[in-house]
Amino acid sequence: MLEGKSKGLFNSENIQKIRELGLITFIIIIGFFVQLRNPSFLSLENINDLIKNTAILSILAAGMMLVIITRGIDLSIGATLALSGMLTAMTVKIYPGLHPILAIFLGMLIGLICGVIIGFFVARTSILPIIATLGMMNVFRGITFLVSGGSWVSAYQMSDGFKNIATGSVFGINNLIFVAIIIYILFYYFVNYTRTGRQVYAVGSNPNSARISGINVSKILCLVYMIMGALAGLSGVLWVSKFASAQSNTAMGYEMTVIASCVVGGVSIAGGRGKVSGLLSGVLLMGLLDNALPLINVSPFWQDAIQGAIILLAVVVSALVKRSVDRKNLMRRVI
Amino acid sequence: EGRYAVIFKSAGNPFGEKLMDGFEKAVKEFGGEAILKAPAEPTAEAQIQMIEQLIAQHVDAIAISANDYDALEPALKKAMRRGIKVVSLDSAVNPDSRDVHINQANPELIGRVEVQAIYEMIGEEGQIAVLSATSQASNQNLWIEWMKKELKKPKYSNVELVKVAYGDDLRDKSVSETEALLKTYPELKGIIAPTTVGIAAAGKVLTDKGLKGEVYLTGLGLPSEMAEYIKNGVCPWMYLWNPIDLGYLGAYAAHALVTGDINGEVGDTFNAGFLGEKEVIQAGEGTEIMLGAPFKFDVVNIDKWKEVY
Amino acid sequence: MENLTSSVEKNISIEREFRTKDFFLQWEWLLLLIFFLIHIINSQLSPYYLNTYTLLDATMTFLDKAFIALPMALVIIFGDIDISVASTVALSSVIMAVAYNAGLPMVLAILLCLFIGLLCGLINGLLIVKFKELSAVIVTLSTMTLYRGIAYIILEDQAAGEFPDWFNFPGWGYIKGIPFILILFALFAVIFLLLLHKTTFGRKVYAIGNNEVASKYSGVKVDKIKVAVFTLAGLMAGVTALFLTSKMGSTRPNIASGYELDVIAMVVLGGVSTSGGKGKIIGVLLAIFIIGFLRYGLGLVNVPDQVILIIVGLLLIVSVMLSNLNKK
Amino acid sequence: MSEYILELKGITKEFPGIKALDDVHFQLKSGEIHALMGENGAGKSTFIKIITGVHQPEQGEIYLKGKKVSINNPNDSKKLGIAAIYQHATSYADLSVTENIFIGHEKIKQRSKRLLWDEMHAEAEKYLNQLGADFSPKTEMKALSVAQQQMVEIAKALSTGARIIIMDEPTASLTKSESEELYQITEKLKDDGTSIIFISHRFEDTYRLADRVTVLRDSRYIGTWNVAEISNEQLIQAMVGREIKQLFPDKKADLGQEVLKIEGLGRMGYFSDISFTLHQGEILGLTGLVGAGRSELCQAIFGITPYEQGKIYFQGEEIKIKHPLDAMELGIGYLPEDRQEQGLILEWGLEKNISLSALDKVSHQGWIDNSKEVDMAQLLAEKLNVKAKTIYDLANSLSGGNQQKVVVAKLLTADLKVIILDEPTKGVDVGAKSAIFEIMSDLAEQGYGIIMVSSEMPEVLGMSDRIIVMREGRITGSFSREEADQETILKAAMKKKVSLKAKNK
Ligand SMILES: Nc1ncnc2c1ncn2[C@@H]1O[C@H](COP(=O)(O)OP(=O)(O)OP(=O)(O)O)[C@@H](O)[C@H]1O
Ligand SMILES: Nc1ncnc2c1ncn2[C@@H]1O[C@H](COP(=O)(O)OP(=O)(O)OP(=O)(O)O)[C@@H](O)[C@H]1O
Ligand SMILES: [Mg+2]
Ligand SMILES: [Mg+2]
Repeated sequence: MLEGKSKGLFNSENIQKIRELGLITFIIIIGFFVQLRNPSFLSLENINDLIKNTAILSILAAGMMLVIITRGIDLSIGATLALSGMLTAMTVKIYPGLHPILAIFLGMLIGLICGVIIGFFVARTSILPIIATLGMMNVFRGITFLVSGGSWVSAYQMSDGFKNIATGSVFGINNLIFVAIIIYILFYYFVNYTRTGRQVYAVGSNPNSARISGINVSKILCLVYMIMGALAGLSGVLWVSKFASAQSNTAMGYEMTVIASCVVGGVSIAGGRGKVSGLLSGVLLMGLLDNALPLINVSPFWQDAIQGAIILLAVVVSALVKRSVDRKNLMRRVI
Repeated sequence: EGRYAVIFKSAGNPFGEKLMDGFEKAVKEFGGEAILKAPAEPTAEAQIQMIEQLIAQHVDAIAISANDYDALEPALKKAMRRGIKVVSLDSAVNPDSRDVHINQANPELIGRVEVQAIYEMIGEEGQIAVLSATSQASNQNLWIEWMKKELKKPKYSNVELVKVAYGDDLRDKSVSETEALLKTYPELKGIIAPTTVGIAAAGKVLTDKGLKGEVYLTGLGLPSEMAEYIKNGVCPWMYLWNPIDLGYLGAYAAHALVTGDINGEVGDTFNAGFLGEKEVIQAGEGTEIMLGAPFKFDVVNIDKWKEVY
Repeated sequence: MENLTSSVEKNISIEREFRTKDFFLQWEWLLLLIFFLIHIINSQLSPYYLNTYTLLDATMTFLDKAFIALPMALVIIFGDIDISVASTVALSSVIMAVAYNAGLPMVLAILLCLFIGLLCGLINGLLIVKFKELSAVIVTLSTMTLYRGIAYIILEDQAAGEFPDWFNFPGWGYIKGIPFILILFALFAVIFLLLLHKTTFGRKVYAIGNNEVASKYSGVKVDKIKVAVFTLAGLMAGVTALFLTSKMGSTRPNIASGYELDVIAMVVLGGVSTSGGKGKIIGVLLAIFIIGFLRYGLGLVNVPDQVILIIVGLLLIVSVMLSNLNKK
Repeated sequence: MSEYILELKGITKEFPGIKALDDVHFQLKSGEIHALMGENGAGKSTFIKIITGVHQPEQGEIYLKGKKVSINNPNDSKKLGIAAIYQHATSYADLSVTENIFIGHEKIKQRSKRLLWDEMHAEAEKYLNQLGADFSPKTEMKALSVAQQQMVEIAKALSTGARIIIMDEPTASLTKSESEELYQITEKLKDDGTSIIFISHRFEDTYRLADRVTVLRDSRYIGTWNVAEISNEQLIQAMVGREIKQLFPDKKADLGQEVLKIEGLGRMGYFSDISFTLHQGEILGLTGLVGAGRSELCQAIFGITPYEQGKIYFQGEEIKIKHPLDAMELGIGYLPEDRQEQGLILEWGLEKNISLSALDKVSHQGWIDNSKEVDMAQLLAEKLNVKAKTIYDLANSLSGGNQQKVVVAKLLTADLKVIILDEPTKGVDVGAKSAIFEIMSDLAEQGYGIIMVSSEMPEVLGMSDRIIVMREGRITGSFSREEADQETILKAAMKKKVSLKAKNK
């Protein structure tokens, strides 16, 4: 075990740790400057807002991480979110009595169905994820327009119970945050402590060996997109409840933000890699940017460029870190 | 007789839907065929495509609510060369690319009236901020200009406009912008949001943070979206015009142009259905037709209107 | 090398035996079929559709993005993808406008526009080959945000334009009744057709797409080719910027938003497999005109845009599914 | 109840273009160690994959403890208590050692179905220590050397607690000491009543370990003997079917002047301090165990991967090679180890494959001249007796041997001085083998300098004028054709400079 320690430096956890450390320091630095510019940044209220506004992103990112680990990608989540949000809101409008919990499940169900469709295309008809989700993105978005008939569902048409989903709180924790926490606990347990969770990694890491060791690859793929869909559906409900308004163009293009936060969080597009802790730091960075840039009066016109630059920086740095680690591994081989 | 088309900024927007309803209603009245179009995404590119499609259909007139002040010029000019009458409404195109513009409400009036409103709400002194739509929305920018002019008046000496924030007409962005305003300016007492998405988002934030009575909100919003916040007092009152009438007027103006009753010159007058006589007036380089003063929505009338749009 | 092996029996024919089945199972035929179907349907739907004048004008409405589809086909043949093209369009267009307004002669401004596009592409290419760990998706994902961001920094909420009158010729002009954009596109289409199917460069592109490792072992300069192709994509984005800007007579940082997905859809529908190595320019051309005319035709009978959205989405998936089937 | 725990009858398996198994019989007694031998491509691995359900046979039955069973997928065989160590590691590079060991049969808490990491790590640690491996079970798989990865594979098999364990060339990349540890483990398993099928190209393994040996040749069953009763010569006879010498053309090498000179070449982590010279008409055999770094060395010479130390001289003057193209332009060609991954574009026709490395020869100013291309391809393909209908046949429609010939043809498009052949006979059948050997000696007679990387003792001995042996990235022996024999070479290949333990401190 002694050697074990000595070699520990190069095991998977630590490679990740190095990345996350880099990311966290990065975040802290940014936070530090923001704090200088605007003291209200570290106020309890703002922290709360920051997390609350990042909750939905974090939930979506969790699903996206699974998808990306299996070497896939899902461009349709924005549309799925809008669809489930709209349908749920319309249901609530018609049946104001509908219990919030039921509303949530309804949303998740709708998302799940969307996920199943995509999962079917990817796993069974071997259409590449990017195409399948690109196509379904259009379809889901279009359907949302049609069902809504162009009108919105507005605050006054929603029962207070429904609006409270986002505004209410459990033991002092805002529901959004609470839900996110629950999701992440389950998620963490799923990827680290269940067979299926690990099989997701196996499939992404080496699909052929996965088949040889008897993993049902297409089942796993299906599952992954179903989870993604369900989470997108959930997010739809939360979103609509949060802003107390359902529009057909809700969350257009949001998928890119989600993918970005995964990538920044060290989830490898090549598949097989990605840790919850890393993901969280990635999400945090994204949320921080959204929250901080307005606070320090960065001209709105700079925000895109800054985001892009930071994403690029993050991935390049992580690549360099990975290199140095591989190099160390080689040096260990005394030839 | 005649085929009249209207293009709105983007589909799935109640304001637009109502505007198109009004347009259709008018066209039916004078017995033409109405074509209603709206791109899935609010881009000039998409609207150009639609204009070309309408040119190919040899429509008689196009009424458009533009996603870009200048970018439609070549397309609309082409349409006009083909003898198609062009009317812009709600959100204008530059004078060269239209016969006449239908102005929902005098921008000067909008700008000034909103400042006066917030002035009254906050008790005549304190910090105020503006939460606008996308930074390139021509309407909003024009109105904000007028707000600033109004604020120059001595009576506003102790009202301070601290910031113009842009929520890009996105819910999430508008929310974080509003929250940022509240934190950065703890003294803030009023927010003017001359955009339907922004004002609703702001209303939501103020409601959730329980700032009713501390920070006041006004601006331009959809009755349906704002009913909640007008009734809970976060937004004592706000303004908008009636999209149905706007569309309605647009159609009649187009009709007048097609029939040759008017040709968009200053002083031309024509009959606009139940809106009665309307006159073409000068507006900067070009000409426009004024719908009327912005309509005020408050606790009294909101319940009636929230059902409409 | 002459007397390499004692017995050399001539046994390998160089005659391609013609298999009718394979020939007609080609993806392009299906596309051609769809292509004609669409024209038939459209002309049934709208009385205005079927006349050369309308059809020619129709091309003006969708050809601007088609320029990017050509190099994008090459990128996807690699098995890579470039989602930064739309932002590249925005950036080069904005810079062109600003430069012109700053007093640069229009001709030079145009060259600058092309150059900026080329530069953006080059940066993508270099990042991708220098950081093999990063897939093209990540790189172009971040440059997508970055390039458009820069465009915003430059122009903020302003529009730039006021171009000389002759500059709306690219987007709107005709030569002998044929839209200029169509003529130029035809030119580029031929160039890319030859480039991909007749030159060693094209052959190497396919080789890399099929088996990058084997290509390298065979002495193909993989990195050089990759950079070249991504640069090409940037350059063509510049071309698109020219036409789009001319079409709108002015420019804004938010132009061409969402173009990347339209372009990718065209290429994929054209039978270029995102798993790399397969696809023909002819297919892409057909796809461009299929999607273009489909949208146009439906628009002509005023089908709501949302419905068109759905139709195109389904068309994409169904057609790809069909192509997967006929592979088996 | 038969005396055989596992029995296979009349197994036949075909792959596109090749019959990998043809009516093969096999009987495994419970508690015995049974060696399975045969040349490359004889069908051993395929046979194993039949037992483990990776492949399904066209014909034949499988009996377990006398009962007929059907094994349709890896899970079935797992359930039947069969575990296998595959020749080509099937590991998950991104996952930890522990996971690689326990994937598919993780330890989980009964009710909650929760994975018990601590237990798994502990047990993994146990197995690794048994194997004398010293890396932490938490290590990421891709950080391990080939040998170490092989150990994980073994630990994986142990962890399943299977009654039948199959090892496909487990010792191929192990040192003598490591092998010795493996032997002891294997025997311990045997004493516990586990039955073991053991594939190896190394006779010493068989004699040291096995009770009985079954030989396959050209995908056919040859026979089964008690190891005690069969001599080395007889065994080779059975494997190859004739005196080995006949396989190789006897060529009189008249060495010309020196073409290639390597001086102290080194690349961190792969090889170091490599020096040798190559003359015209010389065949230089480069051998060693899998993972010895031979391919890495060749790839460095060919410009695929960079090298940090050392110099390369070509025909006297020093050269710098940064890219394969540089090497090819100088006249150095490389036949890669993995023809399917590195040699060919399987979805392409022969003509395109052959011309790919010489596109400038069949084009002017970048425009491809198809007729030129086809003619060149045809000429070479026929010279090498490639069996194909037309020049447009897809590469993946050819049998392994013919695919290999096509890759050779690619080399001949350029006029080369030096040809490096990495495992040229890997997985090609006997006929193709001798053809390839014939081509090699022809080329040598025409004055090419040839470096042949091979793990196959007989062919190294049969073909080479000089033999260099590598071990863990270093040259551990260099012999002339006369002084070389199985023993000396194996000794050199096993020679240990740094012990694996020391290496990791
Ligand atoms: N998946 C496959 N597809 C096509 N042919 C295959 C496949 N697997 C093996 N073969 C062919 O079947 C024959 C037997 O292969 P196999 O791997 O069983 O040989 P082997 O005895 O294990 O050789 P080695 O000693 O090199 O391991 C070889 O000619 C090989 O090329
Ligand atoms: N000492 C070492 N420690 C860890 N890994 C090594 C070592 N030497 C080589 N490797 C790795 O093992 C793999 C096999 O090495 P390589 O193929 O160069 O050796 P080889 O003798 O050609 O083996 P083969 O017979 O399989 O070709 C290479 O990918 C290399 O990265
Ligand atoms: Mg084998
Ligand atoms: Mg090798």
